[in-house]
Amino acid sequence: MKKFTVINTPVHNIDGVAKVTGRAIYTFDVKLPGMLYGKILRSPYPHARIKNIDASRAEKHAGVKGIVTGKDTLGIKQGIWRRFKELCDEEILARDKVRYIGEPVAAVAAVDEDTAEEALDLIEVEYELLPAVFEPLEAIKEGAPQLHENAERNINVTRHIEWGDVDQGFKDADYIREDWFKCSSQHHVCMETHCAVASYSPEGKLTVWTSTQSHYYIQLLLAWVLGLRENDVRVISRYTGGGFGSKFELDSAQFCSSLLSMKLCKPVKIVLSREEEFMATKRRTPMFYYLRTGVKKDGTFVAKEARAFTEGGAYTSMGATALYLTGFFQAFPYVWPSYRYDGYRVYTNTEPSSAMRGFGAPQATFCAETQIELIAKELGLDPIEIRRKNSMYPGYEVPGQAWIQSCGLIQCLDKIEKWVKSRGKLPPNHGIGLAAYGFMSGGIFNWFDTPYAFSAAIVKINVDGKVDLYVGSQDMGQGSNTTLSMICAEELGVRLDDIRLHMGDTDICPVDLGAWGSRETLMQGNAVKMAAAEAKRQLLEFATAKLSPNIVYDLDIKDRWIHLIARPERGLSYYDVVKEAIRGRDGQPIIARGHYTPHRKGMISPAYSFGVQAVEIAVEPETGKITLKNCVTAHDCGQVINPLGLKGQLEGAMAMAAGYGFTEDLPMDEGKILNPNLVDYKVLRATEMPETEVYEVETYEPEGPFGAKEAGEGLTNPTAGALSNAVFHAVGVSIKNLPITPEKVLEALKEKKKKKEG
Amino acid sequence: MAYKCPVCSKVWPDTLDMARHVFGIADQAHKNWVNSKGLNFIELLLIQTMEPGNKGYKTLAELLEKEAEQVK
Amino acid sequence: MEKQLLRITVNGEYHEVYIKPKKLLVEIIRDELGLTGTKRACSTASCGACTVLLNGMAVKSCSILAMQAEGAEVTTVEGLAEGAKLSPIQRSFLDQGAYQCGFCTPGMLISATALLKENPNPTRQEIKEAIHGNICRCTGYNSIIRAVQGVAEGKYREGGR
Amino acid sequence: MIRDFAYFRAKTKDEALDLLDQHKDDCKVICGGQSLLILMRQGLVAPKNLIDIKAAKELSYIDFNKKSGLRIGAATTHREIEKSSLIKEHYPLLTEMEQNLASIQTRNWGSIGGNLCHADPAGDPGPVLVALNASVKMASKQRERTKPLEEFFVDFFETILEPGELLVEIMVPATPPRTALAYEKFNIIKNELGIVSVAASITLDAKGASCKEARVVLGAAAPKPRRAKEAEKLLIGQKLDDRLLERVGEKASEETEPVTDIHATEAYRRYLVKVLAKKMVKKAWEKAKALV
Repeated sequence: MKKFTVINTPVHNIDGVAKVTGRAIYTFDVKLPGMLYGKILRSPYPHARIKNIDASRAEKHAGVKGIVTGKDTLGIKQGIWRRFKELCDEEILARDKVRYIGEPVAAVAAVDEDTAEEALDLIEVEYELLPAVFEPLEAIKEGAPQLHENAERNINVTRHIEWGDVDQGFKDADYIREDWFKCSSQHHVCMETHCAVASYSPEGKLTVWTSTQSHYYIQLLLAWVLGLRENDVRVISRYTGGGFGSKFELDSAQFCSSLLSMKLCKPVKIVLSREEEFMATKRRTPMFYYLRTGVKKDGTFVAKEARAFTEGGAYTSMGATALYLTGFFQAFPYVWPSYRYDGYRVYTNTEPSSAMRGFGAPQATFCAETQIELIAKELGLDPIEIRRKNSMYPGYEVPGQAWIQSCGLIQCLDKIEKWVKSRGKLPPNHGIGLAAYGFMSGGIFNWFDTPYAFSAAIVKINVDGKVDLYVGSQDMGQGSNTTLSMICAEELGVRLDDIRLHMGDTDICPVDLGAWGSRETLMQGNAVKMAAAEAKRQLLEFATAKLSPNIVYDLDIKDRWIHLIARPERGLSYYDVVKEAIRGRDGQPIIARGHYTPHRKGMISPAYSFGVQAVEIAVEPETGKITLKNCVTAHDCGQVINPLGLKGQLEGAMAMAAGYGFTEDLPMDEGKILNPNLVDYKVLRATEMPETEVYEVETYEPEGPFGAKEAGEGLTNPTAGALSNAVFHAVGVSIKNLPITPEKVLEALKEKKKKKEG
Repeated sequence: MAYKCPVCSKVWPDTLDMARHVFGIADQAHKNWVNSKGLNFIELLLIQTMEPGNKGYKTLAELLEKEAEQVK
Repeated sequence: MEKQLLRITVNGEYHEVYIKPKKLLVEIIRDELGLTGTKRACSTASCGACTVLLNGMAVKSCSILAMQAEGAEVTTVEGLAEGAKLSPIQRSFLDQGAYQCGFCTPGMLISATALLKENPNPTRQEIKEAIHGNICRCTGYNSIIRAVQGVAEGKYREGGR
Repeated sequence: MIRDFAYFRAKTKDEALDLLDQHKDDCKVICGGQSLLILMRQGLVAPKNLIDIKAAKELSYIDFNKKSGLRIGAATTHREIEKSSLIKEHYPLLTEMEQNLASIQTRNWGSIGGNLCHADPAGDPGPVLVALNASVKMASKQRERTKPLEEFFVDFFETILEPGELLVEIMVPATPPRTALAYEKFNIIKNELGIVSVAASITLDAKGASCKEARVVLGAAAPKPRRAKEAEKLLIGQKLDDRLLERVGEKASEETEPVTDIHATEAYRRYLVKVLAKKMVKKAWEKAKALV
């Protein structure tokens, strides 16, 4: 019998048919009887005190049903870092002060969206303008405007990571290089904008349909800020139109629709416009990076010192996590005998920066890989060789931080080296750049302070053999519903179509922290596997009794066949055993629970994915324009569960990361985003996509279900760095300031020319 | 040998680790304690990033060396 | 502003609705006719999530007044399958995993359908240009391109799923 | 949010002109509306009356004869122009331009007339049609007039159309012998509006040695599609060489008034005009040469 009967075989997602027939009902599509429509009034100023809000004219406007302002809230400052009170700093509906353009100050519910929008114009807000500050390096200066009382010099969070003797390391180094980098911001651009439908009933129960990555987080945060009991809040999220890190914090649509619904006892729907989405949700954290790196002549890494100043925006959000992770992944995926990182997150009067796919690692990887390429050049070393020489390896411990159990980085480098060689000599102004990366499989940290297990699952086997699988994880398109069903089917020994998955509803699903930080496959996957194993054990008890095998025989189930492992032909039908088992248990279906919380796995994550990406580009020297030609990735994500889903994840990550590298940006003027629409904000389109190729390097991750670990998020890490290295090899200039626009390339080329001549 | 944080009594193997904890938590209580000892919490943080050699943390660690109670 | 009569056939069903003339085609399809398969993801005619067939042409239903579709035949994603029998492009999308969050998928399917009707054997470049007006933030497009190629190669010619 | 308006559907040109006459003080004409509806949604345009000429089939046509050249009805869609075999044969640059204009969805519904009336200096048809020496016919209930397209544009999003007037036809003369054109826009994402664009038309003398007539038209480099007349002068009577191209490029970039925005600085736009002008003149010239 082959190793696996379900996993490692490509299947289309279990919710695929609903999606290709237009039957999938997203929050955006939810319509309830008597439903009202809400709109949110937002601050036009980056920093101002709210002196008075007069909504009397708006209230009288025909069709308006209700209005809420900060006065109608409990004034609770919330945040995801619940363990740290001072990092819970966002009220969502500001009472006294607004700190960025787009911050909500009032919300209206009306019979339709147009009426609500008209009413917004009738609300008069009296602001006292305050001096504002927009750049982190300005905001920490003496005398800069201060956003939050308790944050002197606007320093929000600091992080320090250190191991080895850095100062001695630099003494031992033959070559030391210093560089400053600027990593730009990026927007998630989920196709479904943030939206929610809240329905409060007189019994004091609040039901919220919303587009989210974590119904559990939203349930708790809503209960907290609304003064409700956790389980009087029900959050439903069946389909989510993209997340990418933007949808696991409490947002203005969820909060304002809930407030309005509680006030009016009617369902209220709020959908953010694309412009609101850009201006007033969250975004990738912009970073200023200083890197000082010491290496030996032969390229051996000896010391690295990194400092990051991140533009935090007005509130903490998940930016504190990004600050930590960027520092950790700055040292990835290499062995650094000594490393020191100081990260500062600084409040500024801009849209809060937070989590976005890669979670600080793309910024770190861009800087690190760009610098390594320059070092290799300086020392006349082969870019692949220097990476291979310093690569992490299985069993390596990142001192005091993490323990690497599986690591296929070397194999990835080998595969990419082969591909690069196969390209032969490139035409002029073409170049191949590469970047190595790694990423976590779910975070170990519990700043949210949940008393529950990080992941939990329930398996119930019905009399017809159909298996109900209850998970708390959220599928926002990454395909976790399918992955988890496959894990369940494999472990239980049934087929994928025997599984009926239940998710996206806090009333019926066990707790999972949600789909962020690449948690689901490993953490939720382990919980599912444990539940399935327990259900299987219960079934095998009956089977053993029935088969009464010689004591040396063990039983197993594969493809609905319960059999003796040593004599597969001797067995029973899964269906028959299920029927009898349930009859034998006085008619109770078989129910089993599973859970997972990482223990003794360091500070960051239980497991890490690794990979190397090579990007081939062409540069137009007279304009600086970049064209993507090829993108090849060698990737180690442990045991592959669904090859089809994996490929899609990797290709999608590459497209998003390439956008970060050379087309996407959020330019601002005095805190106002200048391109809050999809005309001026340039996401890659099909016409810009190069051919992509993915090499799977299979390793076995002892901590993961069937040896699986992260895939899909980590791949946003390498592309920007690979791009900048490709430009370097194509035309000999290195751009340290994202995004790599034609104008920047051209400027650099002119500089280079000047140097040559002068 | 270990050290007890004079503010929250959390125990740390050495004072540099404790300095990390103090800066990391960075709540009002810890800030106030540092400032009450004649150092400037924010200045220390900024020195740390403006000058090489781990200055900020070392300075705080030295203070903690003196102030923090040692525990077995 | 008094409402005006709009006569429109959607997925073969004839409708007469009274609407405000400022209503966009997508608003009528979603709100009046309750066909929520067609999505909206921008307000600048950039994303293509609202793409429908209007008299056989792919158009962005967020950038057309419903009144301009008077007497027209509209096909939305709900009109692609015959009962349980999915259309070739739908099946190919499944086989290639050419969707993830699924929010852009209805528009993508319509753009792909229009292309294949006009050009049954498109080149890779022609496919790229045909879906240029549709943003997908999840897949990176290549699986969608493979799905269209799959249909062009005739994989789905006869028999349903 | 789109403000309410009174909607009128014109089935014929005359109906349209009557309606325009009645509502000339506060109305807008919609055909494809691919640009107009975006402005209306942003509240930048809020007409009391909206006159829809999409159903006026007589305003949608393409015809060509060797002497008088090409006539395109204002309501003709971009896609119809792109797919027209007549145009592909006699004005291949128009076909090429349309293939690179926005998305298929937009080309399927948007009209050439609407595009010109929107008068976005970054639009593609403007520069190309000016290079083709096109003119436009405008009609009102009272009169009809014809103007060179060059003079049709006044400023950013502004044309010479008067209240009550409708753009009804675009006329492109037959291309003179030994004449060829080229057009290119610079953008990051294919088919999006150009950061700048340049169209060039070169007519060679009988021997095909030197330039007899030239048109160099700049897009997105000024408040309206602009002819680089000084650059054109440099070409007349000259033979093609790199020094000439260099000077033409220089001149053209001097004749621009570009703006700095999030997509490019003024300096970069000037520079790009130079690059593209050189490239397009050379391309057109070589194509013309091949005709001799």
